[in-house]
Amino acid sequence: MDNILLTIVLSPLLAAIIAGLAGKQIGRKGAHTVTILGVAISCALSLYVLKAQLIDGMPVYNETVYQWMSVGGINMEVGFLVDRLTALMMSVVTFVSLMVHIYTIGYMHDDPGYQRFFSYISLFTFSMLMLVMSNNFLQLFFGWEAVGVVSYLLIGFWYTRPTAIFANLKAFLVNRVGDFGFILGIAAIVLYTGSLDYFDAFVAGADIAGATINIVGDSQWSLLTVACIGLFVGAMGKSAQVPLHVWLPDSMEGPTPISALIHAATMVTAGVFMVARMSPLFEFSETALTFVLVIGATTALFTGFLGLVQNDIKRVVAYSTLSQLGYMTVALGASAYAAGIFHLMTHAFFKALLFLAAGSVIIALHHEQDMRKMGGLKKYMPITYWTSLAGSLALIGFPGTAGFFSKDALIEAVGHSGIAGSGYAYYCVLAGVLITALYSFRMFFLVFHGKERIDEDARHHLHESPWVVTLPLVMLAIPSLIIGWPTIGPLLFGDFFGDAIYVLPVHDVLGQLGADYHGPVAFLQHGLQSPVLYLALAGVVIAWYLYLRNPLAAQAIKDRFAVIHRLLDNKYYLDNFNEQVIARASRLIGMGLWRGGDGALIDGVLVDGTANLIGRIAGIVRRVQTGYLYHYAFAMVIGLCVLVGWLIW
Amino acid sequence: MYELIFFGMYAFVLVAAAIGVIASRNPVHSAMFLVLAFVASSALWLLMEAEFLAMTLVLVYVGAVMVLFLFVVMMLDIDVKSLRTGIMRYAPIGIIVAILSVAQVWSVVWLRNSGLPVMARPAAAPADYSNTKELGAVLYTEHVYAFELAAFILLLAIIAAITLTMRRRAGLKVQNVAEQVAVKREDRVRIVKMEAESD
Amino acid sequence: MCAGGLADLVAREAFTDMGLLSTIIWLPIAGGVVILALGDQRARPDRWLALVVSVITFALSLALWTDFDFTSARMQFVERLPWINAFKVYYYLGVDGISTPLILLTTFLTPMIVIAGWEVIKERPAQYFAAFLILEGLMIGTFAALDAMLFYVFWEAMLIPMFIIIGVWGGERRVYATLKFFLYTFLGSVLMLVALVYLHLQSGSYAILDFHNLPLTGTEQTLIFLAFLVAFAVKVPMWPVHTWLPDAHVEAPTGGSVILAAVLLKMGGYGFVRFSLPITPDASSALDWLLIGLSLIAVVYIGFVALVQQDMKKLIAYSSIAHMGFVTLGFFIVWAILANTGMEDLGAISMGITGGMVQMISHGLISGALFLCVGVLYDRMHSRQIADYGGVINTMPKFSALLVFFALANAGLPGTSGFVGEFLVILASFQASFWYAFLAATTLILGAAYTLWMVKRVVFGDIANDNVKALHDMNRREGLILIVLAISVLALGLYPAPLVEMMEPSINNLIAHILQSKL
Amino acid sequence: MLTLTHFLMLSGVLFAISIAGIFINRKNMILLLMCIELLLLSVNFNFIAFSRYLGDINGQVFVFFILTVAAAEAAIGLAILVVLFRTRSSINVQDINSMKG
Amino acid sequence: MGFVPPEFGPAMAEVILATGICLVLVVDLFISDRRRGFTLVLALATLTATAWFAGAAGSEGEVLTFSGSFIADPLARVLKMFTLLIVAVVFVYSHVYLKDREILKGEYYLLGLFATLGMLVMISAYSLLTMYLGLELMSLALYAMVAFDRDSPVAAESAMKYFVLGAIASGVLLYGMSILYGVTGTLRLDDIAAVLAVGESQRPVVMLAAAFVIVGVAFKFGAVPFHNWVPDVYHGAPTSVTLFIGTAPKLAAFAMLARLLSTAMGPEALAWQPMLVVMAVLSLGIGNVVAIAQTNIKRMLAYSTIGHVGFIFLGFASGLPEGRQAALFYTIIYSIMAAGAFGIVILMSRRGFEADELDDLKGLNSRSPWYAAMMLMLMVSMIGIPPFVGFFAKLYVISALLNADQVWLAVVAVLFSVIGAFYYLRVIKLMYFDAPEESMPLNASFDMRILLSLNGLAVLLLGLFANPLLELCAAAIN
Repeated sequence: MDNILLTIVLSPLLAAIIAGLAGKQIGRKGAHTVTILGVAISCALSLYVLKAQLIDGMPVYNETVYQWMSVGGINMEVGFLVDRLTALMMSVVTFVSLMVHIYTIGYMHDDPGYQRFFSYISLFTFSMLMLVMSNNFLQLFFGWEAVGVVSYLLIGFWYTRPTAIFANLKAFLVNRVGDFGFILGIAAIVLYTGSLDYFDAFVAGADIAGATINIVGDSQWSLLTVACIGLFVGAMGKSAQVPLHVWLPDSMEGPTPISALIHAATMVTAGVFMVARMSPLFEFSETALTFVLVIGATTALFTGFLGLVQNDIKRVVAYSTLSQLGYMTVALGASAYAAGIFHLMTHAFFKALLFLAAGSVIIALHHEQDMRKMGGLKKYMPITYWTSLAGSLALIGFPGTAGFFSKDALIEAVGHSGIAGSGYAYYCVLAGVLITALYSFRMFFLVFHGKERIDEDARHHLHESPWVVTLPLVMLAIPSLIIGWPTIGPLLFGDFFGDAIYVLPVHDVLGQLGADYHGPVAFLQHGLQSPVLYLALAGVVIAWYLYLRNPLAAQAIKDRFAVIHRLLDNKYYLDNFNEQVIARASRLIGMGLWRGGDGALIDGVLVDGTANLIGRIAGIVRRVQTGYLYHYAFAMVIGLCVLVGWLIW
Repeated sequence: MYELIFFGMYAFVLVAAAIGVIASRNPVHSAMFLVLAFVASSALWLLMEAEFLAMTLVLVYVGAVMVLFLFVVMMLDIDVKSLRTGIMRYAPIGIIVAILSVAQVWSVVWLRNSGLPVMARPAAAPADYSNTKELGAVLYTEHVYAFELAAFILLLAIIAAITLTMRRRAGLKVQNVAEQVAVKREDRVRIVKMEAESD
Repeated sequence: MCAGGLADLVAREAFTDMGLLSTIIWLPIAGGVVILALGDQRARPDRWLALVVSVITFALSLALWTDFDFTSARMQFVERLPWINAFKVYYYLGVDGISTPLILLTTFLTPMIVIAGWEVIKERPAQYFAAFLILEGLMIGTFAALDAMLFYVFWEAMLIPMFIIIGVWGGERRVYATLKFFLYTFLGSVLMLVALVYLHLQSGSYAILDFHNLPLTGTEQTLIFLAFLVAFAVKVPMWPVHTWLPDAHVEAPTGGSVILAAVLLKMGGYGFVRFSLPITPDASSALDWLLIGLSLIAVVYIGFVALVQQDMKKLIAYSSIAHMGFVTLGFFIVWAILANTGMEDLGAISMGITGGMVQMISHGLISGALFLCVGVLYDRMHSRQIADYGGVINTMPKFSALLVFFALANAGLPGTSGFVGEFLVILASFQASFWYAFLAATTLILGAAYTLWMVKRVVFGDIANDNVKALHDMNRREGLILIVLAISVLALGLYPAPLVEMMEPSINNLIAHILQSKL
Repeated sequence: MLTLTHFLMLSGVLFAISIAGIFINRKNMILLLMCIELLLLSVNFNFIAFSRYLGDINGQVFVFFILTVAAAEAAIGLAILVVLFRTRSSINVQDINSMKG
Repeated sequence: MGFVPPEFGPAMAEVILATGICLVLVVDLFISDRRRGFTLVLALATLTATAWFAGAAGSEGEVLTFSGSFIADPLARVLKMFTLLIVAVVFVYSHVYLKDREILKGEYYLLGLFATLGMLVMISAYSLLTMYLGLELMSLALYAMVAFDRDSPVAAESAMKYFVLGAIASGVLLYGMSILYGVTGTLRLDDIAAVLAVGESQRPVVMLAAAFVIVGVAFKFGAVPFHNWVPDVYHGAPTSVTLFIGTAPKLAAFAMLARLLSTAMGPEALAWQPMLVVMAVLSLGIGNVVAIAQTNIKRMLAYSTIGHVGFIFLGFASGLPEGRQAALFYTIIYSIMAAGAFGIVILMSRRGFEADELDDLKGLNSRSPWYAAMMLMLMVSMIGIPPFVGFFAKLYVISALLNADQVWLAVVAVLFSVIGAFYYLRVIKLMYFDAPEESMPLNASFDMRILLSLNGLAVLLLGLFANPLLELCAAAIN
């Protein structure tokens, strides 16, 4: 097993190194061959591991493969923890990654940074695998940061674009804010468990539930709450939860394949995965769970609103991603970890699909991303059209699609949750359904239906994308549609995750749902009675009316609610706040400390001031040396008198 | 008592002369006051039975040093008028400092009962006592080293004074001993070969 | 590798007897003197000689590692000869797990600096190379000295070559910078001198190890601690005595900046562990709040200041100060950990000190590399202003890749050496107090912000102007040193265990000393 | 009754006068030399008085040498004065401050 | 009165020197200006012979002669050896300087030898009288030397200042001696000490004497507030004379300090120590601070002297033998460093160009890296940077202060030396960082080059191998 796991991790790394360092030598073909091979091996072996876990009943694998160092009795190691949760994540990651690799051959065809790109995404796959397979916090943090860095590099892939390099810096910094909390969370756990190992921490989790820590004055905070909130802040950064979500829409500056891979399917879900992985800890802190729940719910609804007003096709998908991440987070907050992971998985497929489809449109239109310059593409790009439709349906939770199962279960679970904030969360996610349908189909209609608003030039060359692009679309469309059927049972209500996810009985909402679960068909039937479906359909209809049937109405609404529109258009002014207030304040503080503290006070007053003072004293004292003999004699005599006076006193 | 009056008289003269030295506006007058001061001192030294030194003071100082002073004053041809102004301007400071120094000395030697070993007034010297002989006896024995040093100091003074003040004026006809000694025959005797007159 | 072979060839005892430490101290100094004597010649034997000497020194110093007894906290490679009997000063050398890595860092970086100055230094190159070699010897001596007066001699003597290096080959405001550098550090060290002499008079010896066991009263300790503090704080440098560093860095030539950041700053940290902590444990304990406070100020305050720098070197200089804040934080949270955890949590203490030590080594490599990168740019464009650059990646892709790598390492990316120390210190400081860790962790944000913002403005973007357009990528010489550094940064990040193992016994020994009250 | 104190006080007064003279006088360099002679005179008084009251001849010997040295000193002082006058054409003390600070 | 003729053996050095003076005086008359080098050779030969006897004579501890007014002890031997050495070095340095200015006369060496004789006398003086005569012999010769360049108005001016102030100081010193004599009834230093050791009631008047004596000593050292002559005289005198004044007389002054205060007034040490401390601190302050404002290198070095005197006094004032050893060591080292520093100034100057402005040092490194390195070493040695010997001198003093529990004085001393570092660094800055303003090659005779190099290297070598000199100083004072 050791070798298999190592191969899974290292083959993408090796491929990345080859493509990165020897890119020029091996050429374009060599680069994509080697990386795809690497990821393919990884994917195949991951699936094998999944199979081994599921079918062969392989026990949980938890071994150290490498000791990084050992300090003060704490071992810092690299090791793998492979249980079903991990195996599932590995499979999803490597599969989506593989698709994206293939897709990239077509998408990046003309790009001069072809090899570099392959190197990056392979490196990303490696990092992501390190993250999900880790059995300890250190390695988790390593993967956490590594994916952040690759994301940074990829967002800024087109480094000459000012917006891209702004976006990647922003992404990195916002992620760092999350990591800031994350590392404090890790530190808190190490403080009490004395170990970085998951299992040690989990075992200790129950014991330290009562432990407290001094933070402000003498007030005692639950250590676990501090740790979990810290960890979750990390997740907020990586999984783009409000208010740390601001980087994700901007990250669309990167090439579309990575938007699909990193900013939809895998990296952004790392936070969700992490919280699920830490469930034995989160379970013991209701405060933390409430925090998670409220943040998730807020993200789910309010970022959805933003999707309504975007004109950039990728940004719409990005906001939809945000919203869906909010859903997953809500599930975590409601202790329905499995539901979160389930949604994570389905989302990975359909969101990657949507992104890739959007990418397909974009390349077809020669890198045009504005939906106002699209329309009626259905007839030109049938495969893209149909796969998009599949993705959109899955996204809005159309009955029978993968999204339906996951989302419905999730909303249901939230509805059953009893922890503080669950009421708010429930209404948020419900409203979110409507909004999701609205913006999804707004996009869908604007792009594929209606009037053709395409440039003459572009229309001329308009055609369906090559097979390397469409193949991944199809490959992703299939699971988007059907993956829910076989998986919902075991994942949500079965014993799929085993001990990987730990839920306190009082929090066990899925268990309550599970009592009513009688197979996917019944679930489907049940879903037909829930408001979720009707909200989604309402959304689709409204979108149809506003954007196909009566576009003027859309304009009228926009004018009618100009204030709200402006608020949404400016993304709640959060970017402005960050740039104008936080960034500017930081720079002002820096400037003030530099000019005022370092420059004026320390250098000016203390250092140069002292030097000048001494210089000035020297200037004054030297004037005593008048050059006149009688003054010198006078000084001597006075000196003599003083000495005599002092001595004989 | 008799001595005290004598002391008082000469002490007064001495102090007055000293003040005259520093207060008079003409350097020549100052020099004269200084001579007076030396003479008064000489008298007081006699009172302390330092006959030889009293004589020396008059001989050396009045006879030699003061003459030297006067000589220089005259030689330098100083514009006396320009030196006259503003002497008294700084007198207050001088007086204050002077009083301060005197007060300090006074406080030690007088007010605080000096701390000096209480010394009885020594008996008058016997009739055959010769201050000069006494001095001479130790000068060449006990203090022979100092004596030699004093000789060197005087030699130094001579050399220094010559070095500093002797200047060879251009066009002045003097012998250069060094050149004379170092001379070689070739420098002085020029052998000129002349063609024999042939007429 | 080659030196390993060399060490195998020569028996360990023979090496020790030969005076390995003396050799690596005096060889560069002698080389420097020879270069000075040769003077500036057409054929440029100076740089070859400098390279050969520095490489041999490095090779020899590897024997310190190969022959090192990893299990012992004792001083190794000890040499002891009487030097100045009147003061009871000995020529007393030896290394332990704390000083050896620093010596290796020094010997490793010096060849880099020589190569970096290969054809760049046009003015009086012989003096330039000689100064660096002499400086190298003195730096090694400082780390290896076990006699306090010998230590002080090396410590102070370093000022001279550094003064010359910055002053002669420096930038426009070099005079101000050098004077500031010299007077600041001199001011600090003279007070240390007083403390050393005092300790000598109390113990009757100048051996540092004797100082460690010398009982001292509380007042004595406090005063001695403060005297040491001034010396080391200036060197580290800690806020508020840090302002010499940005000026010195900005004006120094590339090699000067590298050595300054990479090694000279470490002197301060080394001083804290070698002198302050073990000699005055009770004062350190009583005044730890001050040190912790200053360290945290360094991290946060300086982080903000670094954010607004317009000069690349200045930015890196400020970042150095912030990073060194971690070092001092790691060293001085010992008592806070004890107080907070309420037990003798030696693990966390060890983590803090180890973290500080690792951070020193790592910072040496990373900041050195960053300064070399700036040097590469400066050699081409003669500007260090961020605003003069933009889109360098278009014309110098290889260089940019390395620069981005080092920038990320500077931001503490896991997998690079920059992460190890920061991580350990943050973990340890959490054991001391939530807020210490909180403030220390802000470096994650600030460090990334200032470093990457600089990278953004310099490396990325479209070609900003014709000067950038005319740039050519790094040559083989520059590539060599940067790649070697990159590899070492990566290696240390991925495999820090040997370093940590080397330090462990010594650090445990140090902790034992720290925890033993002298009152 | 004539005591040692009388002589010491006289010497002190002389000393003070000579000191005062040195910085009262700002015009004439020669006067400085004379003040120095007065200073030495006051010292001589001390020695002679002590010598007398101690009954020890050494004090007088000392005075003897002081007189010698004072003469030499005067000679050199005057020589310097002459040099000064030659280069400056002035012996006004107030003119002589070309070096200061 | 059974008078036994005194033993001349211990004083052979002085005798030889005196003889040499006469010899030089006569021989020089018969030497033409062009061959004046011979006078130098003769003077050096005299010094060598003197040194031979100074070292050889009385090598068996402490010997008194001339009715106890002369002492030959280890301290005297050390001081004499270094005095003679430094005078010899100074003579060599002066040679070219004087020759360039056409004031090379035998009288320069003659006066120098007279001054040297005075110094030797002071060093060996064991009675107030010989001390005074030695002092006068030295001082009078120095006054004359300062005025030696008769065409220089500044030289005459500084000579006048030096003379008047020096005479006042001598007068004050004499006044103190007279009281000391009156109190103790003797001129011999050891007898004075013996009397003072028993007498309690004499305190006020002894204090009076002490104050006057200290003024005399402090003046010779140039300690604040009796320092005013130092800058002006250093500045105005011809550089070769400044070199002379700035070096060897300090050793003689140290002897005076040691003999008068430590030996004669040793029992009253508690009274005069605080005074020395106050003067030391003032000297450190004024010397180091005002030096910063100077533009003339000779003036700067003058103020630096004042600062160094502060250190010497501090060592002495610690009251421990160790402190006096430190002061002795410091004095010797200072003389060596000062000789080198002024030597460089002389090296840089030439006919019609004094090179005594700091700016004249600009770019010395490009003109002559070797001498720049020498000056660099001298300067950092003066700052007190190890391994140069100046550091060990400071260390010795600080060590002594701490030993005497004078921690704060030690701190003050080192802080002022930090301030002092500034102006030495400026010299280095000018030499190394600035471009030369002229490219005239340095002209100096071969012997001067060698000697100057040795002088520069000495501060390094004496630092690296400080042991012998330290032991010498320790043996000289115990």
